[in-house]
Amino acid sequence: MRARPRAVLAVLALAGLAALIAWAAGGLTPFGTPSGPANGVVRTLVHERHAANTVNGVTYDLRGLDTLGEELILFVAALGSAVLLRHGRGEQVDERADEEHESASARTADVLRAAGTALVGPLVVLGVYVVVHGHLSPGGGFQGGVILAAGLLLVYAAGQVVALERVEPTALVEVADATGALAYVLVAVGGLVFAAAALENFLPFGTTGNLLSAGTIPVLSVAVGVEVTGAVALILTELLDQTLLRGGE
Amino acid sequence: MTVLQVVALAAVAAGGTLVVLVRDPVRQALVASMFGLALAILFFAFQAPDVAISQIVVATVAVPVMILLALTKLRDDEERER
Amino acid sequence: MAPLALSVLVPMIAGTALALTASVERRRAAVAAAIGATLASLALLALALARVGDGRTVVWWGDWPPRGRVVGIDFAVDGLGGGLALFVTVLALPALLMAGYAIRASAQLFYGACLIFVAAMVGYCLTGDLFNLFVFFELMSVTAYVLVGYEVRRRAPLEGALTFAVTNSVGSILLLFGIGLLYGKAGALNMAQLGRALGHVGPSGVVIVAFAFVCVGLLVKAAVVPFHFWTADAYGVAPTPVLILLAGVFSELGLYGFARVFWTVFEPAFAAHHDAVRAVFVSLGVLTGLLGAVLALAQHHLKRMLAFVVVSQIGLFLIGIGLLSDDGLAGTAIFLVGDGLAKAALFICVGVVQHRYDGIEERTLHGRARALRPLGAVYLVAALTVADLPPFGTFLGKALVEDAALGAPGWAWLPAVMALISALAAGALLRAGLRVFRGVGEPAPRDARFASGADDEQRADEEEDVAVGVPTAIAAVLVLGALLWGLVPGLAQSVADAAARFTDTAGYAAAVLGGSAPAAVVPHVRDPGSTAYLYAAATLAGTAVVAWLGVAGRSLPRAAMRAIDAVRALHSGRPGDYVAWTAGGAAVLGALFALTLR
Amino acid sequence: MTVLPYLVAGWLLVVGLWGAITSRHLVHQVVCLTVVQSSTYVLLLAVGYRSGGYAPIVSSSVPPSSPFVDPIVQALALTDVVVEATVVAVLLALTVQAHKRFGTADPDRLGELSG
Repeated sequence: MRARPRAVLAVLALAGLAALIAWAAGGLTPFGTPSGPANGVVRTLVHERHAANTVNGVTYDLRGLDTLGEELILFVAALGSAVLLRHGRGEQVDERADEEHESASARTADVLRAAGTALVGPLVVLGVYVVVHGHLSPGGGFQGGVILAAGLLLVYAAGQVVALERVEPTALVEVADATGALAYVLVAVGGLVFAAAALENFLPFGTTGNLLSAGTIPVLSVAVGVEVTGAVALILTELLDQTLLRGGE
Repeated sequence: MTVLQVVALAAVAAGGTLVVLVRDPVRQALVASMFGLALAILFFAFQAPDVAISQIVVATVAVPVMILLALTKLRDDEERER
Repeated sequence: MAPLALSVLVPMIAGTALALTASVERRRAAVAAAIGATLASLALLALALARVGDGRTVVWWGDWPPRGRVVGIDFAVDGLGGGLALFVTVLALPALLMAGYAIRASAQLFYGACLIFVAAMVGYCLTGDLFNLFVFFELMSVTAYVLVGYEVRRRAPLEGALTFAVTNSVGSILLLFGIGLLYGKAGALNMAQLGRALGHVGPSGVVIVAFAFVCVGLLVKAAVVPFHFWTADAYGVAPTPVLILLAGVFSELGLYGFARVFWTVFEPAFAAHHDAVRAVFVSLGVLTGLLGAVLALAQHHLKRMLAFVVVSQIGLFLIGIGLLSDDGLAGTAIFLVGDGLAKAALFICVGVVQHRYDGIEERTLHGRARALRPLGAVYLVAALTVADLPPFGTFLGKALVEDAALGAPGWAWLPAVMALISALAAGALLRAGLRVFRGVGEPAPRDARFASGADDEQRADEEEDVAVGVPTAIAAVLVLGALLWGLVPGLAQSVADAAARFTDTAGYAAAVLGGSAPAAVVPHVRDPGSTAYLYAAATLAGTAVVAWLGVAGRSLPRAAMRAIDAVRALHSGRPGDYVAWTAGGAAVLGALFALTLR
Repeated sequence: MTVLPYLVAGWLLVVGLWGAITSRHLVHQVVCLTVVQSSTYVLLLAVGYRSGGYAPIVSSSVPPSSPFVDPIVQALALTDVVVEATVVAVLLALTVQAHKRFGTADPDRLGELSG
């Protein structure tokens, strides 16, 4: 379609959608009066799972199957983008590659050095803390994992490419990505082995508020943390290779 | 409904509109991370700290970096073609 | 619990493990592991289905059974859901076998992704929770984006994957928005619980809009007009093994989701409006079928032609489901399996020809595949299977749908239209097959649209040494399966029983939430009668005529051609256009519901 | 006033779609899709909010008996945020490759497959 007829179609369509949503909004329960079982769920999780942060109680226990699927989405997306980006490496390594390499790395470093290499240490500490305390305070595997990945990326980006190249960063994060995902699935199977149902919380629940409480919830949170760290770091490093290493060699 | 919620909602609505209207991808990436921040504040106002934190790490760290890296890559390719 | 849960978890374990060990690529081991995991999942599903028998199996993940209100996520399995999951694992086997021939780079990751894809589709068929359905829906979508774009060395796959991903993301966002509306209204995500709640709410604005958005999300996946635009782009370029799953069952899963969600969640709210719902979806089915068939006829790019055949068949399935009757649903289920096997075989045949002769256009391939006699034979039989050839499974299924249509007041004309759709679509297949494998008649006209995509004539006589034997055998087995599927004794009646349970909303809710419900009335289905054979004969005759006119180089009158070209021009390969059409379709569907469902 | 959050969610959906439809740059289009996606977070969290409710995290100062906002929608929104990030990643990877091959990031100039 040309731009104009497309715009016309879009205006009509979106006006219709807006009207529909407005109509629906009128029929929803007024803001501030949820129809979900909010308190029931909170009590269930606190009393039966000793999970202080009931959001992660829902994420890693009540609706752990959703999180399993979500984690695999991230897993596939990370490996997929890695494969997509790797294809066609070494396509356009021309004689100007080196000089371009420098300009490119300099440019990319500008983008990222801004964040400051100094942040790496604090970031890693913060990330680990957020991952392991997910069942007690806001945070958890996903949030902490992204923080850790950001830390890794800073190391990788802030000039030390060479240092990390030696330890094959992409291979490492790929392994982390897969390990986390596999660990989650295995814990799900553990429920079948050690208890009645897949994904059943089969570890002792401890006392609410302790670091070692809520059974498998923190375990799954850590698995997700590892997986997310690997996945996000994998995506970012592959994109970085595209720019720093010109997708060459 | 609290004042903070109303303000945050307004900021989110405006931010989303701005993200769409800014056509230059690089600028848009920055506006988008501002929009992500506004969303995070709204989520705090909705008593959803977990979502707010993940929104912060995703919308102000992960996604913008991905986008800027992708844009750098596109620009390099175009430079090579010239 | 165990078999159902493991049928999803085993492929996940194998898939992640394959990725974990991807750096030490062992192709043979990877194939073995992938096929082993799929077989295990298949066996587990068969076991679970045997236990389901003529009832339902409900299992709760994390051992969170309902306590007054649902807190956990359940798998609620009945004959149709479990059967479709089983069919997914069956089709995965030829896909994995073909991957050995089609995939060059990082094969081990490809097998891993395929296993996750299978797990996602199985879970999607089994789950009883609406948000969990969305999660598996999204998992299979994202995996499909990756698999479609996997062979990124060629330009086209990228573009196909892009339009595919953009359009489908919009669809799944609408689906999720609809789920959010439902949760806001009813405070539940479990389908059975939602159904009971909406029964009290009735057809209010929220429910109607939510229904529209949820349908759009699922119909985008199913490639129903006007949400179908991405199909030709994605299916036209995806690697053959992926196409076996995409064309065989992926699109159909969108329709399954629609049927499942309607019969569990929305039916209680719209119990008084079956006629309106039937009118909307049967009309959509007719539109989809006709448009897909005509566009298939207009195509000379073999894979895109097959893609439009897929769209036309989706239209036929939607007719069967949209009739909202047990026998219509049962017929569709049987039809879908036979047809899926045939389409998988067709994509294998085309894939072999494409790789061996390095061309995909009817014109440049004219008569060049004469040497591949067995493959040509398989292709032609498969094409006739699509054209309702007795006693293949497609014939049995369609016969049931025809009975359902003749039984529904006001829809007695449907079988004729269905015959027309099948004749046009299968005619296109037969025409292309006769030209490519037999060199019959005129070469196809040059297609200006494919200036850049066209095969270059210089290499026209060069043959790549591509394995033919095994793919031919696989395709032959698939077609044989479609034949045997139609000969299973008592198939029609047992599937009809399953369909009766599938549409038994109260019984489903009782099985999941407890409580009691009146036993479902199981329809007694007859074996295909004389009318069915009549329609089949008409379809086959029509197919032959269409194919003959095609190879004879006859084309429609100018006006018609211009109209068709205009429609083809809408398939512009531009994601922006496709999103616009999706939004427009959503608005129209919502408006239709708002007018008819109150 | 009591429907404002729902309307904001609807607005994000509509305006994001407008951007995705009219976009002339693939990366821009991807970012517009994230705006569309964000509408679902706002809707989910809004329908789960209870006036004066606490965040669903119990502590010595917030006993389990106090009123809470719905933790379920927050878990759904978490999942949703991850999904967005991953879809963005895949789309960007495809965009980079498409640009490599087509030499353009304009979605309207990828017209190789048509008809």
